[in-house]
Amino acid sequence: MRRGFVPFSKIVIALFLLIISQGTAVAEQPVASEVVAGAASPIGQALLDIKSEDAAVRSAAAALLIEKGDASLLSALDAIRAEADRATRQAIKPVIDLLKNHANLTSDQSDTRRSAAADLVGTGRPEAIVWLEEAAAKEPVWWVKYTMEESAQLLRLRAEDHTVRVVAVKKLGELRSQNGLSALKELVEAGSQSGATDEQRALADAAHASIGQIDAWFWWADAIETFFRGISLSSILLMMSLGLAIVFGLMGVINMAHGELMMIGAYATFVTQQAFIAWVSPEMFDWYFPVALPVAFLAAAAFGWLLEATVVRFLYGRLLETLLATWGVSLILMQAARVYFGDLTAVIAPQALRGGAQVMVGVYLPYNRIFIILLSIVCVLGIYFLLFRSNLGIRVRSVTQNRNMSACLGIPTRKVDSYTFAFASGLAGIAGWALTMVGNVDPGLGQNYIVDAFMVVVTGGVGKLAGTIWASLGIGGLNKLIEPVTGAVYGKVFILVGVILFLQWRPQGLFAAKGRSADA
Amino acid sequence: MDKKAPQDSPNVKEVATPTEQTGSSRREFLGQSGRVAAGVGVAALLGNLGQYALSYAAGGPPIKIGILHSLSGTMAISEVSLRDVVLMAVEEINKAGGVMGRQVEAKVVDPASNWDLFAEKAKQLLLEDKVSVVFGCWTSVSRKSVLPVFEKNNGMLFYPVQYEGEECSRNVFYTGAAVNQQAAPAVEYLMSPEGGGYKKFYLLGTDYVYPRTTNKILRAMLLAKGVPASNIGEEYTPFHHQDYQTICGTIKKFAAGGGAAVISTINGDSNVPFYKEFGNQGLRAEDAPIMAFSVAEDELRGMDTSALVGHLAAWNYYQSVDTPQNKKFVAAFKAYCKRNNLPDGENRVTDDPIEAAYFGVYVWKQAVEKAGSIEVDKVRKAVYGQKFLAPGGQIMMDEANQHTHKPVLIGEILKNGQFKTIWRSKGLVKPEPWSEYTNPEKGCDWINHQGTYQKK
Amino acid sequence: MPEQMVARQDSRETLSFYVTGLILLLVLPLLNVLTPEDSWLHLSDFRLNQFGKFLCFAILALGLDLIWGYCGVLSMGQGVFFGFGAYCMGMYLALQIGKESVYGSELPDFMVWTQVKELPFFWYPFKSFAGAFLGAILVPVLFATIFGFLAFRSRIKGVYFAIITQALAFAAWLVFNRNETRLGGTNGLTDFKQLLGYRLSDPSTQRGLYIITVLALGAAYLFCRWIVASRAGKVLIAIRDSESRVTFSGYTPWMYKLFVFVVSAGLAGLAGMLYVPQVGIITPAQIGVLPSLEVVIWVAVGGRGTLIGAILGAVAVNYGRSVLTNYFPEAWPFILGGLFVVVVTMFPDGLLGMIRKVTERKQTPAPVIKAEGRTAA
Amino acid sequence: MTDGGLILNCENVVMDYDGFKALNNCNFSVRYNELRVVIGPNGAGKTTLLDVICGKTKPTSGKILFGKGINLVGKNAEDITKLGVGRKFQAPSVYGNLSVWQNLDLSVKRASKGVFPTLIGRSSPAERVRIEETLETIGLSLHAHDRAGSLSHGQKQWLEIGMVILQEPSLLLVDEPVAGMSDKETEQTGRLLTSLSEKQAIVVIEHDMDFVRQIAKIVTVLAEGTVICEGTVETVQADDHVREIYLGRAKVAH
Repeated sequence: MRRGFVPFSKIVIALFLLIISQGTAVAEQPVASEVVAGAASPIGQALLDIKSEDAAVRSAAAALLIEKGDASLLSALDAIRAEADRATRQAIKPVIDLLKNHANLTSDQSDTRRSAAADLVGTGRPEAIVWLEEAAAKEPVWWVKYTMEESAQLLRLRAEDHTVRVVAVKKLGELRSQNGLSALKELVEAGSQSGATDEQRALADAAHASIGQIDAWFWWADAIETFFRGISLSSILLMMSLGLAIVFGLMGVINMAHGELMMIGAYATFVTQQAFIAWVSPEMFDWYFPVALPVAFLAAAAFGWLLEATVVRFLYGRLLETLLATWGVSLILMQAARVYFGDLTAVIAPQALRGGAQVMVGVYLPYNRIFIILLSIVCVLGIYFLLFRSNLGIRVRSVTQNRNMSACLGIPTRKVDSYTFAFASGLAGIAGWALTMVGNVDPGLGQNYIVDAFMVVVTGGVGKLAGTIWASLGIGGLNKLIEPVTGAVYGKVFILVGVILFLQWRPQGLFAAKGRSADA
Repeated sequence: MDKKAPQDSPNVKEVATPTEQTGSSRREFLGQSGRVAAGVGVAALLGNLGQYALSYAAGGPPIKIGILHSLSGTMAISEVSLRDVVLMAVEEINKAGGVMGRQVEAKVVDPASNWDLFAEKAKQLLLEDKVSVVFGCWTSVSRKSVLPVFEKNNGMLFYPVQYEGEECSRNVFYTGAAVNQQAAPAVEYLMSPEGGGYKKFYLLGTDYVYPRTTNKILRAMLLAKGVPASNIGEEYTPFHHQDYQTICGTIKKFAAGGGAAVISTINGDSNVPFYKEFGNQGLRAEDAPIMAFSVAEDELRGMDTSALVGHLAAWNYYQSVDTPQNKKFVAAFKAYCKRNNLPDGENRVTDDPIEAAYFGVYVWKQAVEKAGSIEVDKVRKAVYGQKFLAPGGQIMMDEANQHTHKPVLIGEILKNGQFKTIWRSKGLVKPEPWSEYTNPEKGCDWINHQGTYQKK
Repeated sequence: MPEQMVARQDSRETLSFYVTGLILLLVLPLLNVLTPEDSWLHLSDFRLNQFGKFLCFAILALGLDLIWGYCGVLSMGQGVFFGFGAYCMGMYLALQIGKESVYGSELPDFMVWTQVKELPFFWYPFKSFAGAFLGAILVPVLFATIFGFLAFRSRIKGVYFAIITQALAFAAWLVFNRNETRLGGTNGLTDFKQLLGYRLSDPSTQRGLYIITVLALGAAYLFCRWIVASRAGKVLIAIRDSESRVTFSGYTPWMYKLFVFVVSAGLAGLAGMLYVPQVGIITPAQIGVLPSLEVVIWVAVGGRGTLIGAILGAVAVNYGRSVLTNYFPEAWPFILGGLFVVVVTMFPDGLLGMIRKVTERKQTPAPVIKAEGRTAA
Repeated sequence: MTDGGLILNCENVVMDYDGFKALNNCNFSVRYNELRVVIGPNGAGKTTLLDVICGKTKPTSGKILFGKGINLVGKNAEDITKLGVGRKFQAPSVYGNLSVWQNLDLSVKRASKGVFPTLIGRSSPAERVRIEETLETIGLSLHAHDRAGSLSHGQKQWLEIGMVILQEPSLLLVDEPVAGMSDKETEQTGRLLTSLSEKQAIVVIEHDMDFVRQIAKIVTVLAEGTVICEGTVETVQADDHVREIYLGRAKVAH
């Protein structure tokens, strides 16, 4: 609709749009009233004036539009802006902002309502206070309501009336408004100057108290968010290390290609997504993600099975050699991905995993992180049941403990080996699947994490699920605790040094497998 | 021992090179413990065979040029497109009759994203292959590593990527933007009422020379424009950093109260996790837009753009630029990729560095034709003041400082991975390798001075 | 008779050492200097320089071979020690640039753009060549001593040690990439002009450096051979075969491991020191996980547990890379990875082992570690 | 043998592996120049006992006094070796990539086995003679320059014994020396051990009762981590408790 207008002359557009804004009856017969309607209504005049060369005329027109206009003017204004010069665009911007956000306050999307409420503060117009308060009264979602109330108080802060401002300052304190912090600080500063009036001093005192309230609250909010970040990083580390730990602990194989198995999982997710784009209707698109889970698992598992059958099986018992050979494999896999998939490939997050949940004022937890935390818990439980509560698990563990005896008892050790390896590889595939939600899919995906994952396994001790869990919690948590102080890089270096020193104390890791076989 | 300028008689060279290579490999064969080098020798022989085939297929006395872009390793993601577009330009030129009636033969080498290898490969191109010009490099570090090689051997490099400035080499032509042609106007735009009148700036970058220097200049500029130091944040992350939780938390605090923008010089694969985390932590383009200098269409092609929509970037060219020559260029590039079975074929896009790499080849061609020679010193003089109707519009090589006059465009990221131009500089912006904010006393001039000089 | 065979093998190795040394030391430089540039015999400055680089890598490989091939301890952090040596020399060279730099400042360029106003204190020793020379050897040695002491004493061994050293390489890479370390960040150090007054751009300087590298490699080889032939060398092999037996013979294995680790670090430092002036740049890219692992590939391909094999592997793989990346740039990682997998799974003794198998099939099967006669001492 | 002094005295040694007590309040002592044989069913803790003495594993609690009252608990294996405890493992443990000669040469008792003395050190003529003699003793003279890895199983056992002999320990711990040997080799080993016991104390773990009878004067029976019986072969074989343990485990002693 809007595009259609662009080629017409400016006057025609303005008139045409004016008619629309005036009401439905006239709008249905646009051609007839072309010239007449022109200067008749003040709004129509303002729409013309806003393009004036004269700055005063422009601002007067803008003021009128803000006062009298409503959302129906938006399309007209947008059309004007598309053609306008810089001065007009600047004049028109606050008008559009205000009108658009006013309209958006009643949108049926809660995010849009919230954005509108936040953006209204930027316009600085007192008219918006009433709108916000009206909207807040009707608002069902609490954090949208919170934003509306906060925005209203922020606008009140700029009021002329002293008492209104004091109340606003107090309210902001009660709301724990982080957005109000900078404004409140300005008030404190203004009040502490030598020439400050009594009113300013009173405001400053109130603001000071509110800042205290807000700061105290945000110390806690920070702590909670840091804790969450630690858990989130830990869960990612755990997802990666699980497969690695199984292969290392149960089979005595260091799989340097584990990261690339993750990469395969991620690419499998990508391929599934492309298949959905090609063959499935767009509204079903988000289903690609759950579908990709088994695809990623199977793809990585199949590859792991192949790897075991062609390379690893010749190297059992030669730990260092497995490390080297699998590293060669990882090099090949990375380059294969680079050659085959070319550049960066993106996985689009399903709607449900975008954004986050605001659990309390100032604490915002992204859905994708929550999802990965839950997934890692599910994986741990799954592995626990599979290894310790199922028939297959008993076989795996018996082969681990005494290969020859197991063979004598009729357990097909070769098969158990390849299944275990394939299963651990599949786990890597799942980790890759989940990681597409936080990072990108590229050939270097595995390399970004592999060193960290090994740190976890080494710290945790070989062959102990609990060790892996505690080690990832410790390393992830510590990392996020240190990072705000030292920055990302030194945080990482610190962790690495910490791991080396830790191994001084416990060379076999947190949960060393004790027993006669341990020091063989 | 004597350094010889690249010779202007390639017919002799062409015949000589293969034998020379065989000879040298034979000697190196001896040089190793003889009984074991068989495998290596075979490899060298294979290589020489390839070269024979190449040189005889061309049939005439071609002009050799070098292409020095990583085709493997981490930078391949960006650099492969530049190789493709340079080869495309070479193909176009050859179809149209070549340069001065001679065909152009491109020698492609792979420095594999390894900076030390960049230096070695540059040496090889200049000393072994004796190419008359090299098109290459992406990261500042790769340029810095080949710079001594080019200066030592008087080579010529066309460098197509926006960079941090503070460099004035006689042997490099910079077809990408200097800081005053990209970063500085972008920040000025953000500060203007039209751009949103932002007052706080969070400078976030990958930790290497381009972001560091750019942010140094931007900080000086912001301070000069009256932004208090407390309203400027600065943070660097390593290459391939993936976890932006903490940083986004900091930005959230920084941006509380509004009026804050993020100036991102994050490079490469860190962008996706950063933008994702940014959106997921409840930050929106309207609250705090991210203005990026290293995110172009080619990178967006591989990203989930949903998290990026509404954020900004500053470049000198977008694929969406509406000129007839750009439409032709985009179509030609897609067709070229499809015809040569390159990954993604016709889904490939063009972007600023691709355009800069492309017109660099033509600028060189025009200069060679003007000079009537491929000698580096003559060509260099001819490049100065050279004009070319590039896909993005007319560009001009500076009269003295080896950089390019270009327009500046601010774009908003759209869902389809393209940019909508929301602001455009009036005319071309003159390049200033030495920023007026950090080095007001310095200038770069190879006509009236010897490179970097002190202004009075 | 085995002893005859040993003698033959020994003399053959010595012979090939002298022949190779002669070719490297005299023939190649002479081919570079004496032959006209268009002769087929001519060896260009570029090739000679490139060969010099390979030989630096060979010294690095020797060090790794000593600890991995002989002692069975896989260090995946050799790149770090190489980097230390290289940076020490690089810092000296960077200070020698002086006013010739882009910014015309006494300070290295990168300090100007990272706004460092004064030379950091730890740069001072590198104002003198002697300081740089000593630093290039001692810094890696000292670091290896501390790290090795911590690691070996607490009996971190085998694959744990490999992973820890890999983490070390990763950490070092991260740190060297930071600009705050005042070592040039990602860009590293480059644009060197002169060494002890000789212009680095001068072909004769490069030739001199090449000859020094050959001599250093020869010395390193003889040094390693001396270690390997000594009783301590036998203890190293013994540790690889059965560490607990060594303990119960009254030796302290971790001391030996520490010793050989430190020696290999010193060799890596030496290699790094020689590398920088010839290549003209040092960046953190030479330090990380990947370059450290590449050293392992060279040794594995050449044949671990034989000194000649390490040298051979380093030169062959690097030469192969240099040739192959010209023609099949995208295939190189496939070749490298494939080579590695095949060598590790099928030819644990590398190229040299293969060759020995072929040439000595008619005679008695020879051990890779050659037996030492009673009189050989 | 007549010397009444104890070279080794283990008091209340406990070795606890996560609840499983491989040694449970074990008291065990050996006199100078005694040849002692330890027998016991599988899992009785025989090998663990040797491990604990030679420092391979650290006991959970208890005291191990050696020679003139030196407590071995908490000492490193190499230090214990230097004090004069030699150990031969059950599975032959030799350096497969070194020649037989080198294997022996490394084991010779020397003043210092530190890195630098070893680096410069050369074998003295006296040491060579000793190695020759040992080669003679263990019957490997003809194989002196073969790779140890290429020897047969029995030869490896012998080689390891030779290596331990050259260490000149005052207490020699031998774990199943004749496993996998032919009758003739077994007998030779027995003679060797007997002759060695003239100069040093030896503790042998063995299952082969014929062999035990050949060499043993006093036998110690270990079960479930404690000594249950000690005495001559006859006494031990007559002991009901011992019979019960072996029979109870369905394993008949000879």
